[in-house]
Amino acid sequence: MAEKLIIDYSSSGRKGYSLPPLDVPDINIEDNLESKYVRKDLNFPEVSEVDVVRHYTALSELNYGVDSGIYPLGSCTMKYNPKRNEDIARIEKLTQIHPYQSDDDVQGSLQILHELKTDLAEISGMDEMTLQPASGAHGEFTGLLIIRKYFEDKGIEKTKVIVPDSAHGTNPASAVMAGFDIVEIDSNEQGMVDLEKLKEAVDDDVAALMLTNPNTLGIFEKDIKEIADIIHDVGGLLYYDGANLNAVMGYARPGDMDFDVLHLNLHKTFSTPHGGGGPGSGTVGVKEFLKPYLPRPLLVKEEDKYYWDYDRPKSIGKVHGFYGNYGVLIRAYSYIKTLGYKGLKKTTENAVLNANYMKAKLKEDFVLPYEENSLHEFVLSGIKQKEKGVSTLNIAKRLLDYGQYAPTIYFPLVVKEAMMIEPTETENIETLNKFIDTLKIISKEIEDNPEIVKNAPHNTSVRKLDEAKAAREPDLKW
Amino acid sequence: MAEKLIIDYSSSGRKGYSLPPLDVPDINIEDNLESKYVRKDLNFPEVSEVDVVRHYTALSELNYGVDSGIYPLGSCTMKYNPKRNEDIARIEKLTQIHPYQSDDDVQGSLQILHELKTDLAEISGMDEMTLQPASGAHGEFTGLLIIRKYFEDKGIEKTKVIVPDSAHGTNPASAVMAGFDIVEIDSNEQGMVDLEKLKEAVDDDVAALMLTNPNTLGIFEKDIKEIADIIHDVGGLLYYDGANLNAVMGYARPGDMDFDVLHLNLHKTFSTPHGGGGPGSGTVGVKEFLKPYLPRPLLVKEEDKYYWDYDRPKSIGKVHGFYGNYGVLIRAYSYIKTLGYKGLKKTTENAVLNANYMKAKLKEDFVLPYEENSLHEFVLSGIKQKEKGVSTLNIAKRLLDYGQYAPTIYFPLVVKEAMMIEPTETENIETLNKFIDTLKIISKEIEDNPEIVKNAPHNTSVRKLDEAKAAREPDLKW
Amino acid sequence: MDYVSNTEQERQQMLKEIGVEAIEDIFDSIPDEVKLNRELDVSEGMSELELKRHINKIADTNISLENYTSFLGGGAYDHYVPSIIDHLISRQEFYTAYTPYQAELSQGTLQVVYEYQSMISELTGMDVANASLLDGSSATAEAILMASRISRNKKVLISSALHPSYREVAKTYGKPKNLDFVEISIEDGVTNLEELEDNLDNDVAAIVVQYPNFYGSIENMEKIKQLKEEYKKVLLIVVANPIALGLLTPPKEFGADIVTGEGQSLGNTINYGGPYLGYLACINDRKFIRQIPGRIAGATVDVDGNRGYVLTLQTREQHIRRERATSNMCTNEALNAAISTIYMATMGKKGMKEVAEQSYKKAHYLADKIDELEDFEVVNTDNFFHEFWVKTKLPVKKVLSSLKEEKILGGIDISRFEEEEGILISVTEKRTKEELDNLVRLLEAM
Amino acid sequence: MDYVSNTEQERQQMLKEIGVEAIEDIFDSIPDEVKLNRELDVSEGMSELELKRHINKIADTNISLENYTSFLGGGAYDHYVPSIIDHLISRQEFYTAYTPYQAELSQGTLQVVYEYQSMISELTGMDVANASLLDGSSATAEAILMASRISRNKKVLISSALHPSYREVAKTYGKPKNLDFVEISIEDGVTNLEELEDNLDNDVAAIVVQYPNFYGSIENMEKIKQLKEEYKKVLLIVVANPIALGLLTPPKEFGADIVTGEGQSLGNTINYGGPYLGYLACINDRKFIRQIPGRIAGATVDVDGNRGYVLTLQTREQHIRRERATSNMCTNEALNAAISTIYMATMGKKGMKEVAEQSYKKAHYLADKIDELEDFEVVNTDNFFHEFWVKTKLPVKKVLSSLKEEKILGGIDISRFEEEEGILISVTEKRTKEELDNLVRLLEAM
Ligand SMILES: Cc1ncc(COP(=O)(O)O)c(C=O)c1O
Ligand SMILES: Cc1ncc(COP(=O)(O)O)c(C=O)c1O
Repeated sequence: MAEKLIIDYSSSGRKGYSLPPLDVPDINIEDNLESKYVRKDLNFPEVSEVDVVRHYTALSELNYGVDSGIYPLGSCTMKYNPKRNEDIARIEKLTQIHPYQSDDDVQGSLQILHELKTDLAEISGMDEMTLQPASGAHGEFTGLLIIRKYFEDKGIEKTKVIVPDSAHGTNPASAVMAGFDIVEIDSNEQGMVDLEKLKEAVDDDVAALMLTNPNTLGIFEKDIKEIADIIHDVGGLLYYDGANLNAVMGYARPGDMDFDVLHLNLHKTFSTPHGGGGPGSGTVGVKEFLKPYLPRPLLVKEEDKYYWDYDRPKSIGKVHGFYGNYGVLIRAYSYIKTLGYKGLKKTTENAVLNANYMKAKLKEDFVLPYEENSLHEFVLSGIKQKEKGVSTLNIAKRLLDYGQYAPTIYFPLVVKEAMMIEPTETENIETLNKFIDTLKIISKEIEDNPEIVKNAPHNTSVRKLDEAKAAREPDLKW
Repeated sequence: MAEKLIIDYSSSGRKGYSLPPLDVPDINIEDNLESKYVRKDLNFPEVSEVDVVRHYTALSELNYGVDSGIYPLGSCTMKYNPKRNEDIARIEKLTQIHPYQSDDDVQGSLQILHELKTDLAEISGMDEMTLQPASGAHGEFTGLLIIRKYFEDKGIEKTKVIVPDSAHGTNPASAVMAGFDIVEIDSNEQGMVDLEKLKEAVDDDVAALMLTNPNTLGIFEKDIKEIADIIHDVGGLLYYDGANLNAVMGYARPGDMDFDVLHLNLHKTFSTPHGGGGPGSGTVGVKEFLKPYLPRPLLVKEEDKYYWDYDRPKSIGKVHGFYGNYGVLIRAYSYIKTLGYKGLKKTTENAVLNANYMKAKLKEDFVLPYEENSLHEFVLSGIKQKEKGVSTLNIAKRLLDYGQYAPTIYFPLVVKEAMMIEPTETENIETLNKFIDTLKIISKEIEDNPEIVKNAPHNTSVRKLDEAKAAREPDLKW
Repeated sequence: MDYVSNTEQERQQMLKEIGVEAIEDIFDSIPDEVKLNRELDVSEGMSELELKRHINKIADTNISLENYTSFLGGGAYDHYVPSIIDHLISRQEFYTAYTPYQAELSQGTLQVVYEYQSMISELTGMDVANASLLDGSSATAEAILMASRISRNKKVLISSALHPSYREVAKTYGKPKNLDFVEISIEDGVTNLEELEDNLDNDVAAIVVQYPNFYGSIENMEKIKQLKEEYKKVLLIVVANPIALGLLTPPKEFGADIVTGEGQSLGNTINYGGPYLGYLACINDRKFIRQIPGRIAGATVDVDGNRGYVLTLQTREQHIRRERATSNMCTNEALNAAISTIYMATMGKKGMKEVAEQSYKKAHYLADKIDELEDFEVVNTDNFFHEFWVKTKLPVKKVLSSLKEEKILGGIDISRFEEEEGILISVTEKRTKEELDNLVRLLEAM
Repeated sequence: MDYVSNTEQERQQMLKEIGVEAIEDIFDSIPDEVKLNRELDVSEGMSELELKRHINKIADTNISLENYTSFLGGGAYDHYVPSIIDHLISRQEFYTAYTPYQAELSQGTLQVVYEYQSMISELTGMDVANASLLDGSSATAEAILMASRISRNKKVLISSALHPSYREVAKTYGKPKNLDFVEISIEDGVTNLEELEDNLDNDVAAIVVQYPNFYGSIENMEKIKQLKEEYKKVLLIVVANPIALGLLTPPKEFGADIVTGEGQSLGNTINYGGPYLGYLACINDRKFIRQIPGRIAGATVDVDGNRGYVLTLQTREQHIRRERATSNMCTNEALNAAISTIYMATMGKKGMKEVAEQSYKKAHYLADKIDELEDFEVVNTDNFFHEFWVKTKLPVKKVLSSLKEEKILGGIDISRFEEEEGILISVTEKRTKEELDNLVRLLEAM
């Protein structure tokens, strides 16, 4: 099952590429270039085309994708990636364009981008969007820089960003990158923002509160308006982490919840493929008053002409070398145009239905720490199983043995032995039942034969890997 | 591992397709069409797009392709299928053309087809080619019809076709379809045509001898000129089965061996993918005197214009609804243009080198019934292993356990417990060694633990399948 | 550029193992008299970049359906092909595999064939289908040969409304077997059933009709069924467009013994006529099943009792029976059958119907409008499926070439088959009302 | 059209299990005051066919490199992309997978990252590389932040010959950390090293130079190395085009502590600027490794002692360290890194060199010809790699627009960055002599 490294296929003199012969008069490079600048050797593989194809095909077989089955990673929204979007993102008239072509050359692409940002603004209830950020975290950073710049511009000094303890790690990390200090506040017993604690934490130094709604427990912060007031009352702004937008499309809009800035993860809600960890897109939306601070250039439409506006004196500046992850944006556009407003709403409904169905079925077997209504995802705790000596990590690995991917584990941090499950709307009742049944089987195994779970996985191409050794004795290249 | 049937995923009301809404005024079809012509129901699956994608992805994982590893099926020439050819065969300007567009509309495609047939004629040493036949067997049938028609035209009655006992099954089957009687002749001790027996078999009724050269043992019929004379002397013609052309490209041409008619399997020598059993292409070449009999239409070039010539009164008629397997022809063109004359010759050299290397390494472990110089393939016999109660079939199945495909077995019929091995030029010394080593391991297993071989396969998604039951109790649909 | 992996050094090492000095030595077994003593007159090889440029340049001279609106049909139909199909059949495990000789490592291909056979059987109403034949025309020819073997008769009554090329191929195949083809003429775009009746007797091997026929018309299948039933030995072969069967009653209900035809319309790109696939299905009768040409997959169990699939009933085939095989079929159109399988699964119960109905409705909308035009007349106004025969007082070639200037491929000039005149217009669900109205407007202005 | 699988009946069944009447009930937890009580103002959905037509129609209004000859570079290069890459990364197991959280079921992705890190290390001459960052500009910014953390300094000497957008992004990132950017001016297309020297002191966190720089020039790296070595705490960050490193001496040999840049040129399509990938590599020093932003894969063993790969050194990362993380990096550019890995493997030792050399030779051929023209002058005639700076007496906008009429995208108008004037011309191995001569001919005729 193991596949050796590509370098181990190397055989001196083998070639996997072909280039046209040089058609200009040949020159001796060292006549031009001082020899100290001429590379002496490069220890790269020498392999044939067949070698490359077989090697990476073999590696692919050691992976699991959405087309392999359910991928219930909570917070990750691993929905089906439509094949048509892949085709569209490969239309040569869309891909074979250079970022420094004039705007006139690429009106088609600009139209697509403009329609996309208009739709995203409408879906999220914001007034203007930038498409530049290339990931969710990049979007957070951009959003927080906008907040920072806004206060700077107004001459107000603000140093803190409040983050709930259930927040994703990127939230505090982004805030720190944007130069803020973090104030973490505990959730209340229902897993929501504790209003009293929030009030205590809030003061004039607070630039922003970062929130995702529904939060990482899948629970809608019902006091959102009051929360917004608390922040706005001290002159702070509300930042929305859009990772969970799949829970509310067509039902509620962050903009209407009084959020001032947000990012959307197009690689979650809008079905663009994760690529094994990227590329993504973290488009950022703002309310009108923050528009001047958006990264430059901003895409503008004027009388049926589209152009990039660089003349934005209050802008935070660029956050990306060009315009963002264009290829991802094209896919998201294709997705929204396919679904339309009805499909978007139906998507949310079924994402929520699927999650609630699973929760109803699984709460007998696992502890459900927060009974609240949850929307598109929910968090179980493995503490009952832990008492038998079986950790959530063990359960996750055992799921792999049954040919299914595991949920997000040990996140959010507020739940012990957390298993965060998000099925998405593209799963159907059979795949949900299969996953539910597998967890029930494992739960039974923990009663009857905990060792088999503790020593999982057994059927994967490698068994449990030694992460400690990896960190202790780093082996990071061949 | 098992994957259920697509119909078993069906759930009433599910949909996997989308169509634009009807934009002409709707009508009630039964107002136009008598109700007895209106279908009452269709028990087809009702599944979602995700269901379809996952199901066929799962099925693909139960298969083995050339990108999975060595595929040493003798006579099948399972070489690497270049990815660039797949891209080229999907260029919309080439694929989105209708067979009844005028020749003027499709000059580009006709140019490609014409260059292809010119190259194929040169490579095989023939004077004219038809691209119509869609498989090797189809080519044989077409070629034999040409022979038949030729004699008919000349007013000569000929009823027999001679076929060596080592010939592929399609040879006699095609000859019978073309209305001939079969005379089978035995091979001599060197695995070649027995000249004496041939002379005995030949008489005025012989329309043709069908031969592949090198023959299915991989051995070049060195007396080919004499054989040709024997046949030509009684007014018969020589038919060349081109399945083994990979052994001689650039070294020898069937045309120069005095063959009058041949077919080429583009899905073997010319690298077009097998698709799990098709499509293929069995282009037929003839010497000048047989040109009038080729299927119509024939592709003609006149002053830089290409057209289909239908006005061919002596033609055998059409053998295909349109012009043949165009998509396959495009790939073969792409292959030949990539390789050029040097690459073609190098291909043959390395195909032959690889086969001879394997033969040298394996003849210690298995009986080599014909010691003769063989070219691109060779045939081993499992009789020694059979004495231990292990059949060639068992050995083949055991190979699967080691993640490698098996050779062609029990063919040619002249070798007992035959294993016919053809590595092709796209394998390298490591993949050859791996296969050799595996056969040696199995050979050792047969000594030490024959049961493990007899009960193979063990590691495949299903174990040995009951073919007798399949034939006895046919279950041919759900 | 070539695809040889081994390096010069590796080649030397291998030669040593073989025990020869040079590669040329191995070719010594080829006598000098037949050795080629020059290089092949084939061009120099090309790098990938040159190749793509070279071919794209040639391809650009084609006029393609990408930017022309097509009303061409005649056995090759421009239906919508869902994206997912190419993604799935582009998995190397499918498209680079050989015929599933080692069933245990080919369950993917085999199960796809089984599903294909199941859906073809359901669509045609028949009991057994094979794994595919080379195309619609050769499948028709094979069906006729099969019928002749079953009935032990040589006379074949073949409708002149069967696709002209299919008739030609059938004759090519039938000739060596001395089949006697009687072509039944057409009247108003359908087979003349009186003439058919007149020619029917117990020496007839088969009646062959197309459904819908070449001109798009739906034959009087009920009458054909009646006629056929009067002669016990006579088989009825129906050549059917599988897309039409989403709407039309399956041939089995009209007494078909063998249903065959072209599977292209089930998800295969138009591709200038190939690769397509012939399908063939028949009734559940041992005599028939033993005579089926080509491969068949069947379900069975493995040694542990688990379900699996194999190629079966192989004693009909050339690799076992050689000259006594039912056909010489070896390589078929497996990947095209996989395409059609995925198409049928994707469209499903509702989609198959909707494609057929939309094609029908749009074609009828267009035909009605054209029929109203002064210079044009639709021969088969009422009884066609999605293709119809237009006669015109204007010169057909001029009509079509003026349309081409407007980027419309207006239909097939029927005179190309040297039997009838007029234009054969095909309409699929892909044509929009705008395109149909535009065609009418242009015809009107001629 | 949507991608929901469940049918209405299944939904009802599920609602019953949940114990609610209607789906809307579950949304009751959303207070009315924030509920949207209208439909979203987004268009109606589209079928696949409509979608493809819609987008193709829009796309057709683009002018693309398909039929225009491009001399545009400036950080996005039109190198040849071998066919096999898209075939391989189109395997769903690669492109639809998530970040490899469950290593045992993600060995494919993890091993690809390990191979990527290995080849990036080799190419740059460095010891450790990460799994990718968001693009070249943000990677440069991250490298600067990293250098500042390591040196605990805030002053950054940044060459004005670094890509203007990279400088802008670096400043965006640096501002919240109060980094003090000193821009070193350029002279004849290279960094003014005297000015650099004048600004160097022990408060400097890093010197940042590009190799080759924005104008295509190869900086005097040896001199930079000398300068840098005089100050122990100062780090050298080299922003390098990895394609150039097929020919040029790796930055490590010139004292680079961190090498970073844009990986697009390694097999990624031009795609209007994204998705691309930032790479980052550094020396083998614990202080450095602890400060690397983003993910890193490492080799380890499983419980049976078999080799396998995991994400490692995660205590640098946000999901573990939250506000104390080295960066907020989460999603990176994994698939682009996979593309670059396959590209590097395919090109291999020889191909990497040949691409670089051909690009070099063709660019120099063109520059020499242009330099001979009366109205044009090449600023950096000798010391550039595959991109050069042309000054002209003619109005640049007019020159470029006349070329566009001839289907040539003649280069970047440098004035778009509001610092310098002229045209930046880039030549890759894809440009043919014919195209180069044609450009010269047209410029001459202006
Ligand atoms: C709640 C939440 N916020 C932010 C992020 C960060 O998004 P990205 O990975 O695109 O940087 C994630 C992604 O895992 C998330 O789940
Ligand atoms: C020697 C030989 N002849 C003929 C054929 C028949 O070719 P096809 O399968 O294309 O009909 C084959 C294919 O297996 C063969 O190996």
